[in-house]
Amino acid sequence: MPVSRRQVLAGSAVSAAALASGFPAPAIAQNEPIKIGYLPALTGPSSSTGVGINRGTQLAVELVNKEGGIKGRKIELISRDTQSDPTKAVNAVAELTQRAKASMIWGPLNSGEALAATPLIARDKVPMLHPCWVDSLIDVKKYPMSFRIAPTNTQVGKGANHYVVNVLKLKKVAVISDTTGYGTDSVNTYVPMLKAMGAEVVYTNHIDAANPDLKPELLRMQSAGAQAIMPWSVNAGFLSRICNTRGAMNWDVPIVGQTTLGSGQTKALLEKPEYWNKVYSNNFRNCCYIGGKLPPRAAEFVERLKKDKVEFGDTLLWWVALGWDGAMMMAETFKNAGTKNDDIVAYMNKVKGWPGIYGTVTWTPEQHNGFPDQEVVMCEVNSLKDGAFNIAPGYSS
Amino acid sequence: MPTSAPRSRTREPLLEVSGLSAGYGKIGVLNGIDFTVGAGEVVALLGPNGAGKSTLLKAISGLLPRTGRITFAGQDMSKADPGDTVRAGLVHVVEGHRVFTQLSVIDNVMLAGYGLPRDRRTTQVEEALAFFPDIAAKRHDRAVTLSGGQQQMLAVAQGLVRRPRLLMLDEPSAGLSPVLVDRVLAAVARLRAGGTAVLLVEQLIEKALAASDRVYALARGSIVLEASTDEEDLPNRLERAYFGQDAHAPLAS
Amino acid sequence: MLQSIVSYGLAVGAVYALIGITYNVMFSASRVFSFTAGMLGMLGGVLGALFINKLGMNAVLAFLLVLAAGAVLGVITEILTVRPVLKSIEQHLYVLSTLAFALMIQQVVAIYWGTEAQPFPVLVPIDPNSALSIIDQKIWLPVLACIVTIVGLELLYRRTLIGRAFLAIAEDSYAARALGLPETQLRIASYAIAGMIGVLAGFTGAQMLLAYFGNQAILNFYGFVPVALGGMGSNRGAVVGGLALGLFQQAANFLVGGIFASVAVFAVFIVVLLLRPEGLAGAAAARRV
Amino acid sequence: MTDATSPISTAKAPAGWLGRLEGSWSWIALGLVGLLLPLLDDSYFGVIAQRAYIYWILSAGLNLVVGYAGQIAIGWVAMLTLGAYTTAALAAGRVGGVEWHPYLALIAGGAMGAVFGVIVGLPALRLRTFYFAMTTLGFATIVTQVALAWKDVTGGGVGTPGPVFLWPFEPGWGFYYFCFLLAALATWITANIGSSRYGRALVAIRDAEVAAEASGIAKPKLLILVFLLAGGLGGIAGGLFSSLQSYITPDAFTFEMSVLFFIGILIGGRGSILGPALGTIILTVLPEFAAPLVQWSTFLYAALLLVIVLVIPGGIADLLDYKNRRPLEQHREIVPRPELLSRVLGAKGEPSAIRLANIALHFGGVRAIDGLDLEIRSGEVHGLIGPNGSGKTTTLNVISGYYRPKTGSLKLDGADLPFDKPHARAGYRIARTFQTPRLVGAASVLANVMIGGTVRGDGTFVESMLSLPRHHNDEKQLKVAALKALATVGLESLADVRADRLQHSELRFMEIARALMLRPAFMLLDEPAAGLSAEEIRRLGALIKAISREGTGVLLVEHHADLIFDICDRVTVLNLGKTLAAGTPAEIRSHREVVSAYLGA
Repeated sequence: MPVSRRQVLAGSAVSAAALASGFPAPAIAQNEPIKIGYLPALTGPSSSTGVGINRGTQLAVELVNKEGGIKGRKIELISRDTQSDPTKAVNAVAELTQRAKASMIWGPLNSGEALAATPLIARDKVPMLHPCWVDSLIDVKKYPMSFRIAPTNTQVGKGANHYVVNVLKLKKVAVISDTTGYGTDSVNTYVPMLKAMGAEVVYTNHIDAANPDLKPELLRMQSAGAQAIMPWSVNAGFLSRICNTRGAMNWDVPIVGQTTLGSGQTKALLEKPEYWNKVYSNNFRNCCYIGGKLPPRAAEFVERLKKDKVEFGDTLLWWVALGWDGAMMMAETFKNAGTKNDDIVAYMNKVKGWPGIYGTVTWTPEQHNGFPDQEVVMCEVNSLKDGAFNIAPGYSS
Repeated sequence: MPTSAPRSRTREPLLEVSGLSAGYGKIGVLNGIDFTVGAGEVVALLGPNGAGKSTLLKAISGLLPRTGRITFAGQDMSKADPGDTVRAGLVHVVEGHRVFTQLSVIDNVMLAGYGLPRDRRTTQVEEALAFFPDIAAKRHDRAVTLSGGQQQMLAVAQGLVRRPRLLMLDEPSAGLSPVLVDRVLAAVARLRAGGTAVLLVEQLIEKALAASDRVYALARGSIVLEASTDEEDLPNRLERAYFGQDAHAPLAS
Repeated sequence: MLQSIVSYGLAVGAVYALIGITYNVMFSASRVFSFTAGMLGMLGGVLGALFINKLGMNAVLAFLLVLAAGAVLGVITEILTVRPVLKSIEQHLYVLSTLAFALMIQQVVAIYWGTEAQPFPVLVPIDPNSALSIIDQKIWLPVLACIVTIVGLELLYRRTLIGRAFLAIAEDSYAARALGLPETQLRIASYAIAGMIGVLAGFTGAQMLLAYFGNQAILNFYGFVPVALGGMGSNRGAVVGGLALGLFQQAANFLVGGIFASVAVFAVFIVVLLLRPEGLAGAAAARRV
Repeated sequence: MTDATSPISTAKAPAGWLGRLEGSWSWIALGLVGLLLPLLDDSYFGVIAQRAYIYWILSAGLNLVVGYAGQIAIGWVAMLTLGAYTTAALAAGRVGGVEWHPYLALIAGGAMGAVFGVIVGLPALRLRTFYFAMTTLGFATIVTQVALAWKDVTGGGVGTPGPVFLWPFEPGWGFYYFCFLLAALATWITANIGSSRYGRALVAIRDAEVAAEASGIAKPKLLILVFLLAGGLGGIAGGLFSSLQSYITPDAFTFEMSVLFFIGILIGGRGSILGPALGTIILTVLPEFAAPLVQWSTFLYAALLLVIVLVIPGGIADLLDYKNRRPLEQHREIVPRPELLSRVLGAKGEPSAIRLANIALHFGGVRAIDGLDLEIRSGEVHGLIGPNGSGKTTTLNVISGYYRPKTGSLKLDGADLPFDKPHARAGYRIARTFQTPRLVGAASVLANVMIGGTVRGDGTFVESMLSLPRHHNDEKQLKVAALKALATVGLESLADVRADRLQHSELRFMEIARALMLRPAFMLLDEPAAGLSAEEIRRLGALIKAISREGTGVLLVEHHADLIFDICDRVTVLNLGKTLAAGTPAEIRSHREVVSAYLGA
């Protein structure tokens, strides 16, 4: 079999690289898949977000591979279900970074697991991209290879606070949460922010989410003179009970808070549909109907989803979009920077205004939080259509 | 002491037990018991404490697992559970007047007729209570309010509801005053008169013998004596049976 | 506010009391405390929501099916986890076997039903303007279920022969067996009844507690507190204890709020157990030697 | 202690009863794998192994609580939580603003676990199993809730970073060896306890609580020590866990994890160290290699638990126990050798006597004893007979301290014997046997007998834990004494056999051997002849008589009249809780009322 000069050259280049790295790599190395270690929580408590994100991620990887992969190399998503359990995440990190030699880690998708996984991934020097909101997960000194493709909790709270104080112009606010980490931390962070904006926080509490009767809580808020309730929780049962109790009390006060307020779970638990009126949850400008229409990128994405017959009516557009964005961001990074960790970080440090469907991402060497403040908005929760919501009243379009 | 030769019996055997062994877990108590009770016969089962008398009754009624052969009224009862034996008319009144103290007297007796058709149950319950006017008068009181003797009568009344063909009474006199003992044993006599066979385990030997036709003595898990109650020299033979074959001294002066 | 404490306290308390009765009915028949009590409560909600919301049955049919399922689970509990260990010398094996069975069922629910709380339908269609709707049905349903259960059990125990047979076995199973009572069948029947009471608690309480797999652990613990308070085997004690617990919990929720309510309940539980292990109304321990 | 001519010293000294479990080869193999694993340089294996070591450190302690003492502590994960938060919070300077050195913080975590181990364990001293299980479960919930609420210290739900240990146990293989060493230490300590008199006492509390008390084992004190140790190990495991996790949040400490520890122990087998260690390793490692089944893991653990409870209650340890599956000789004879008694009982003491005066006791409305006088003198066999329910066993239970009589006095040589403290009787050298033999079925005959001598040891719990000289001395002496006692009753050839394989009559003699371990001044025998053959009763009688002739006072409750009249020096006849007659056997045999009560003549 005749061998062309070009093939010989290519082959020798590979062996040189292999020698340099001290590893006798087989000649087919260039066709080996690029491995992404993927840490979704697909089962266990708080897995519905993971299921939504997973759909977008799987779709994007499929598409990239169908179109020929990255320079001929397929992307292989090595998925380890963390089951919403941090110990599973720690084991999985060791497996993905050391064993599978993943080029990048996507996830964990839940903060609880991300808190445990991030220092370990950083120790193993593997670049990491995740969508968790906990602020402390991004720290360019401690975790120089870790990037966030979503807003921080501070940004999320800032968005809600901004809406209450500056858009609705309400000054007396009740801030409550459930007893989970997310909830307690949110309250403790947002209350000072509200005060700094000139609002008066008339009531705060951490409430056991299993408590069947929230009327005492709401009565206390009412008597404290609250003009808006800001509940921070990812527990649909808890949030729906707040809406139900407010409705039963005939208390006409807006509820402004976290995205779960607008979830189908919360809706299903409402006693009356109208109890969802005047409830505003966090959302993201790029995935909201503004004047009845989605922004162009999201509209195009929805068309694609419909064409590919991807179900998303039972989940949320922004979850699927986020999953898609994460995978696409990594694909683009591999395309431009290859799979060496330093190259990847160097490339990502310079991403500027990357037009994701979910958000417009910008990173710098000093700032690995990539989501812009102004894209965190509030939406009307009772306006859900095709997985997306109307932007809340009062925003300028 | 060898048991006396089997006597010719005038009555057909109602209960026949052969090679019966039983115990509690590892503790073997009975080793190969053979004996019979004839229809309408009152048989006393005597023996020192720990000889296995209660164990024998439990093994017959199915309260304890056992090996060996038990035939009752022609039916094989070797594998029967207490429900089976009770339905066949072989009823065991356990020791210690264990009635249900939280239930009324009438409910206690009714329970003994569990599974009988309602009208039969009512009739037979009244029959049984008729044996003991004392407790029939207290039929709506809770059993906890009864005295020990009354509780024992209630337990016997429970045993009568099924119109048993053989009633096994385990120490009906235990803890009772002499007057009450006589009342209970009088019931045995009435049963005999009515044709019901009784297997009577008793500590009060004299009274037991007076009430019985025949006697078996049990020691260390074996039958050591069988005799008719009208035999002479019975006390001495019993004593030797109780204290082993090589009794040291004459018992009574 | 007081009205809120009382109404929700009674409603939650009724659910706890029913779970306590579930423990007791199984205990009376077998001297076994079964971890399946909370599981039954959880399944009452989950199965109800499954039948009505997912399979579109009407509420009455769904209710009957849930009761049947409870009875079947009770029977399975008896056959699979209780009977094999009853005769064992090792007294505590039932703790493990019932725990294992309850965990297995819970995990099946977690996988097929999901780990999120799901809504439970409104059961009784009531015109919101009618007098009946003054009190929410999620309040009065469990209370009604508790009343029906306690009255039903009382009638069963006091008016029927089979009920007296249950009492007899609870008091002295040996004597009951000697009388020829079918102990095994009666025990199975007790477990079936306990199964129905357990799912009844879950079914009627689910508009409040939702169809949620995590209710198992909550009901296991909070349903056992009334048993510890009221004395084991005592249904009246369980009702009093359950209602007291519900009211205490709601009052604590209201007055101190947050997690301290559950810490307080736990503290009371421990203190009562240490000071009066036989329950506030129970009898002293039996002879040991 | 032993002289060359002694027939005992020629008996092959059996391995400790734990010998059946402590397959040293298995431990060596496990240790080698652990030591050499870093050569693979696969940090995934490393993490899994560290997790297994950490879980085992907790489980090793929990094993003493669950596997040995038989306490159903389902919620022991709380100790892991406490240790983890204490270590992490102190190391991070969340308490008092001082950042503790990680190693000091780890020690503090262990101390915290130990303290709360005892606090959670306290209810076990009083409560029935299910109640205790519920309590530990409730405590686990509360700890998690406090961790959520106490944000300043625990970081609340957001959590707090775990400590990073410094040289020589820095993250990576350094930390790996740290976990390995501590796991080895935990194994060694708990194995030492397990094979000591304390371990045997725990198992006795589990399987034969009254016999343990009669042997002088104080349950509260012993359990507190064990809870202290198990809590401490749990706390240390927690501190290591927080470092392995790098960051801890309350959701890391799930009930599933608690169930995992618990099931690991039961899979392994109770009363074993190796079995639970293997069980813990399997349950830690298995989910990693059965990824598709991961979401079913809790289901599978639970199913496994059910199978173990129903089918193989002995766990892995029993499956590995080949030795005890060898058939025993079918027709065995018990030939006691009373001539050895003097060596077992030691020198005769001063004559002494137990006196009961006017003792009365009621159960509910029933008079169990009604004004009883009785005297048991050293060197005599005192028979106690009477019909069922006449109060014989009750009398025995009053003497051994289980019941407090309503009136009357109980004196030993003129001094009051305390009531309600059955375990204190061993100190007075009052030993007893039971109507139904109380034994630890899974332990060897030798171990069962050694339980009887628990109070004779000098070494403390800590000395046993660390296998110090006094512990070895105790063990050696106890073993020699137990072998002597077994030779005396004629069971030395069965010393190594699991006690539950013995015949009933052999168990009766084993109980006597156990009682002899106290070198009793008084011995209370409750129907020792029940279930024995005539020949065995004769040998038993000779043995009892010989015991009394060595100076021990014997109280013999018995139904076998021939035995009573054969060997008793004096006899008391009870009826309805009262003395019907008392005197020499000859007097009793001719006593009118006795004859009538017994024979109706």
